Amino acid sequence: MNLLDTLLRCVATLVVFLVLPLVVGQTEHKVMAHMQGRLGPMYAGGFHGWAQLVADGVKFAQKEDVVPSGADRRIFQLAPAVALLPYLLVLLAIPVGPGGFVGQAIDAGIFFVLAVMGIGVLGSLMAGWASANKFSLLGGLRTAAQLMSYELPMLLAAASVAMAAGTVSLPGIVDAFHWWWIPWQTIGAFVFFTAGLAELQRPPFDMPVADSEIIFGAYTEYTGLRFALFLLSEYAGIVVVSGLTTVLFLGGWHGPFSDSLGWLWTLLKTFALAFVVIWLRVTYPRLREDQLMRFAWTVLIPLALAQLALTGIIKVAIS
Amino acid sequence: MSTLLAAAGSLEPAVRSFLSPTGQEIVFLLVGIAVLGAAVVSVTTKQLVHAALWLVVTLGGLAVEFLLLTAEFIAWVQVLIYLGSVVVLVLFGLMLTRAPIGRSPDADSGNRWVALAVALAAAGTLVTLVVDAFRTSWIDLSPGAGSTEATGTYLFRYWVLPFEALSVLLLAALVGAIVLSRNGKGRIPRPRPGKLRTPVRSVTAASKER
Amino acid sequence: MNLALPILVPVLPALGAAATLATGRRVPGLARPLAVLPVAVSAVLALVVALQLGTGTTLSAGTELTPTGGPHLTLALYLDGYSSLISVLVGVVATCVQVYSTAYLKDDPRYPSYAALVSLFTAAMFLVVYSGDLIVLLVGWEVMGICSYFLIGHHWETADARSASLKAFLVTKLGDVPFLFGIFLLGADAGTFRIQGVLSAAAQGRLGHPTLIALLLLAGVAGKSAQFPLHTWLPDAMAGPTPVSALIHAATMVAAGIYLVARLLPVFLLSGAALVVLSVMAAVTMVGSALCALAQDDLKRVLAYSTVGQLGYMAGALAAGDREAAVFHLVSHGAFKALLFLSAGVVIHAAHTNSISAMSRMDGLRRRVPDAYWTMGIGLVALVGLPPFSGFFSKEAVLTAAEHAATGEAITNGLAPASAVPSAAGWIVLVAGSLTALLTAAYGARLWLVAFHGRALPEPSPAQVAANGHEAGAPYSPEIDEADPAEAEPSAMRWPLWVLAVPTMGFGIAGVRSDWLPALLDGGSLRPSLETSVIGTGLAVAGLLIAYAAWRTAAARQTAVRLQTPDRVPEQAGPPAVEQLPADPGRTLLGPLFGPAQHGFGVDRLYSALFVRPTAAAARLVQFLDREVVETYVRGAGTGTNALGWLVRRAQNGNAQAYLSALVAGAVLLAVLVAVGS
Amino acid sequence: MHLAYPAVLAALLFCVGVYGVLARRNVVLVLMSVELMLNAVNLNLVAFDAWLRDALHAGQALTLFTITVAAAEIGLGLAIVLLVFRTRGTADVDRITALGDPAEAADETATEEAQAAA
Repeated sequence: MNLLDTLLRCVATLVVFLVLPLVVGQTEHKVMAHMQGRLGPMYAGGFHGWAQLVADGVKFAQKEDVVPSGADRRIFQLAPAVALLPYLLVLLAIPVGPGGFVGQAIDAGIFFVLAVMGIGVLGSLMAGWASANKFSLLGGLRTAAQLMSYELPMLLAAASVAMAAGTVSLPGIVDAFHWWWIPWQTIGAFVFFTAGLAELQRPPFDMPVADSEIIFGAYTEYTGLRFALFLLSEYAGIVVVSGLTTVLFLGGWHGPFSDSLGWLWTLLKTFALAFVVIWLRVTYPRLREDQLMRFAWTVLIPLALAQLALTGIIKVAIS
Repeated sequence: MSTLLAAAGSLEPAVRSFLSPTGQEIVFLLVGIAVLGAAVVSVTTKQLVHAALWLVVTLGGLAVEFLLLTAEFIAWVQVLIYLGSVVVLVLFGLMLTRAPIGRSPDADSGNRWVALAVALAAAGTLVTLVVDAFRTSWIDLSPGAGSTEATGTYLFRYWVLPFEALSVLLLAALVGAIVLSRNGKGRIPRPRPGKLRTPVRSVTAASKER
Repeated sequence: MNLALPILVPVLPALGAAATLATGRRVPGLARPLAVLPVAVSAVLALVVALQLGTGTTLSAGTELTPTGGPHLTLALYLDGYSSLISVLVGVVATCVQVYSTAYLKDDPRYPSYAALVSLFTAAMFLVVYSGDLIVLLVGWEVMGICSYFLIGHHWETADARSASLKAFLVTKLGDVPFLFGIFLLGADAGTFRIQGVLSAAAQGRLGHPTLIALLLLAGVAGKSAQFPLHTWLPDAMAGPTPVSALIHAATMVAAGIYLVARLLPVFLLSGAALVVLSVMAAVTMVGSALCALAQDDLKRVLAYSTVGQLGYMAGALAAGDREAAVFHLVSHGAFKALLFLSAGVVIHAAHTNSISAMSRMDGLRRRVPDAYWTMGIGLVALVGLPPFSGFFSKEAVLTAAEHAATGEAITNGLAPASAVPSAAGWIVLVAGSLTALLTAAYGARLWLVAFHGRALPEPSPAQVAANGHEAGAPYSPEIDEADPAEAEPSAMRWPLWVLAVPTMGFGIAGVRSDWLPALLDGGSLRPSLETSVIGTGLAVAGLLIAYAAWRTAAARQTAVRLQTPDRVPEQAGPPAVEQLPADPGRTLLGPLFGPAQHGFGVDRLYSALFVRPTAAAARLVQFLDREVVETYVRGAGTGTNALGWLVRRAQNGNAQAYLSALVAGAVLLAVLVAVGS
Repeated sequence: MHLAYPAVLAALLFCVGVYGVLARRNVVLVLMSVELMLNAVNLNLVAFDAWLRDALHAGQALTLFTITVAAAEIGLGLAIVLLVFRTRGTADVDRITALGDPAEAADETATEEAQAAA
């Protein structure tokens, strides 16, 4: 492992980071359209509008970058980057295939991932506060409250897996995976995935950006490329959460021919989960704010604790 | 994170002298200057939210310092707790106490010059004492001393009882915070879950009540 | 003999007093029976006890009260002829006074407490008389002092009464302090406080310091019995209600001193010096008080000074070594002085004034109060000492005793050899007594003539007379009208007069003609000797005539002046005061002495200069020291603390950051100090 | 690594925190400064743990505990701050002087207002 290798891995991760969210975004467009009985983008790029998001990006780039006069300029401009960067860092630590097919093998992988993801909330808060807009501020506050609440069940569910595997290293966890872990950790998977959804502020947990109440929350004042960065961070978040769920609960690269096709399995599982995320958006209505908090504290945390207890009991029983 | 350490330079204690610092020392020094500068800005800026954001920089820089001191687990805990929770809480508190955008002329109290004098005196004393006391002390850094495995080992082998006591403390703090935050003996009727006719109880409602 | 009866005598009035006090406020109707009955029953019991005891015997009984380190205290009775006689006198006078008071203080709202105090006063006097132990006697003695304080101050609304009661209390206490030491010394010398033991010790000559003891006791006696120089409280005590004056002057308070000396006479006889002192005291008292009485305008003050004088007679008899004569005079004086005071009360009540000069301007006063007029006349004759009234015999007994003492054959009735009494004491008493007889007759006649036989001036109404009738500048103790104004002489006020008039007229003859009185006492003779009878009676008659002549002269001159200036308004006082005033023989007789005599020869002023002012100055000095010196420290402590608190409070401004700054600065300072120091 | 680097950095950071605690008016900023001081302590603990290399790793364990306690502290502290802000309408340290002498406090408030007006 030398500096060149490290650099290469980072570049690869960057590429993945730029490509996968676009794919997920395009998928969302089409899937939502078909679920709602329409076609979705059809013209950009020719075949079923495959270049729609590229066109969107070009459009965003062309737009004027407006900063409200009452806003705190620097923080306003910095916020999208703060929101986006943590996902890039997280992506670095997610293993795709066996044998070091990973951006950076970090010893305390789960820890790193969750810690860095926690920083993302800062971006929303900064954006909400710096916009000098009361809807934005409310959105920022809602984001903070929601993310603080859902981080705990997420951590607990991840801890359950780490306990089962006996390591906090992400490749280590995937290595330790057996098929019967899926029923064993199913509650944890549900909790982790749901909490991750809430972290992303995806429907039905999109109270912070509820357009019918507070327009677009923290992102109301953003236009152009900065708004695109926020959108990008959301799709990157979908990728990250799906990938983490895959790695932690669905066995990652495990599957037939995992030695050669492991990376494919990982990607497939990730995309399946991303599809579920889109599907949920179309299916469920938005939760009310108090229902949201109540759900986190009275459903997810007890479930996560129960999963933790179950994991501990079975772990002791096995050994 | 051993690569980061490796990138920073050799771990071998080659020549020990101030005049020829190792790469690690240089990195530590640079990050330390950044940390210190961010801290100073954080305690002197007149923009309240900026102070909190500069605090983020300070704490993040400290996490890097922890990494450089081979305390890897602690570094991530630092990121998780401080950056992910404490600073968010602080920002939350600032926003709930209506921190304005722009400069607040009354961010500093009239005690400023006394505080400066006291802080400078303390700094002079402490730095003098520390430098004098540890003039010839060197740290032998070896990777792995702060790894997750080592941490788990000592934490659950030697420190179980304090760990459990700490959990009780956290529980008490949780209960205390909830009790303190309750809105004054139920003056405002609680919304009943699952019934749509009750008004939305949210941060919006809370801020309107005030 | 049954001991219950003598014990009941002092106890009954005390219980009556307690009952009156307890029920007085709630059941006012019960106050009068409760006041009169116990005292009356006590009087009867005292008489019964006296009769049972008989003559020539003594009774001494006692039970140890409490063991002390020194001489034991005993609750003891000592009965002999003296105590029998005086207890009967006390009982009779107290009963009369209580009966009289029911009418005199008919509408007084504080009557219950008044009656209770009179009862208590009586009980205390009975205790003094019956007590066989000096300490128990002292208890009664002091209770009398406090009762007199309350009774003289009965009308505490007036400044006179307040100051008079305070004065009486303080002056008698002034005497009581040496008296207390005297008793202690006596008890220490004799080894017991029992009177019997003391007397036997005196007889055996076991007393180490007789002169000192006698002089110390004399101070207390002078205080209680109003002898010079502690007599000044008695005239002022007239501020009390008239019945109280009667009680104090006749039977209780002043009699206590004489009784005590009579009881302990053997002790006094051991010391010739003490007897001489006593005789000088008595002589000064007699003559001075008689002169004062001649100049007084206030009816009650005249009587008060006469009391002082008669007490001087008794003290003189004691100085001459004859306690029989002293007690004889005490009893007869008690009867006629009570009579005089009670009748004076009637007169004052009828005239609405104390002033005899004002009375003289009233027309027909003697016709409005005939009983009082006559009984007062009887009392005055007895006071002057004309035969056959009781005063004559008792006074002659005193003079006879003095004569015997002067010639060296003192009548000591076996208590001591006749030589124990210095002849100088006898001479002093004899001369002073004779002079006093003359003066007494003069002021008695003056009182009688001026009060009842003045010529009415054209004053329009008695009320105006009451308002401004008394002579300007004269000592005056106004009496608040107590009795029922509808009736000049209520029967409850009239009958006691006649009851008392009987012994006034008859006691002397009874005492001399039969031998029961001497037999009851020491057994000596009480018959007057021929020489003293002639001298005394002659002087008295001379005094009467001189006073009458002076009165006629003054009256004639006044009529002439009035005729010359018919339209002059009396109040516009340009000419000499004589013209303004009714005919006053005292002014003529005394001449330049009149003014000083009117004010008691300035004894009060002397005291004021000698004692009151230095005391007040010392008090002011102490006050200054306390206010300005001591309090400066006290205030300084407070101010200093305040200033310190202000300083500290500056730091406690509630700003947590300021506190923290100080804290951290202190910590840094400590660290530097430790680092530098080590 | 020379021990003086982390030690001096920790000392300076601590003093910066001290300054912040003493000089800041807003309570939330004071809490932030407290966090700075705690972090300085943490840095010290970690550095000395690395220097001493004891088997118990007392320094690192204590650092973890400190971080936990700091989290509890900030939670409780902010709850108190919000309560104070709710009841008093201010989050300024030097206006929360109810424990001081009332007259003095009133004086100081008056002078401060005068200064602010000037």
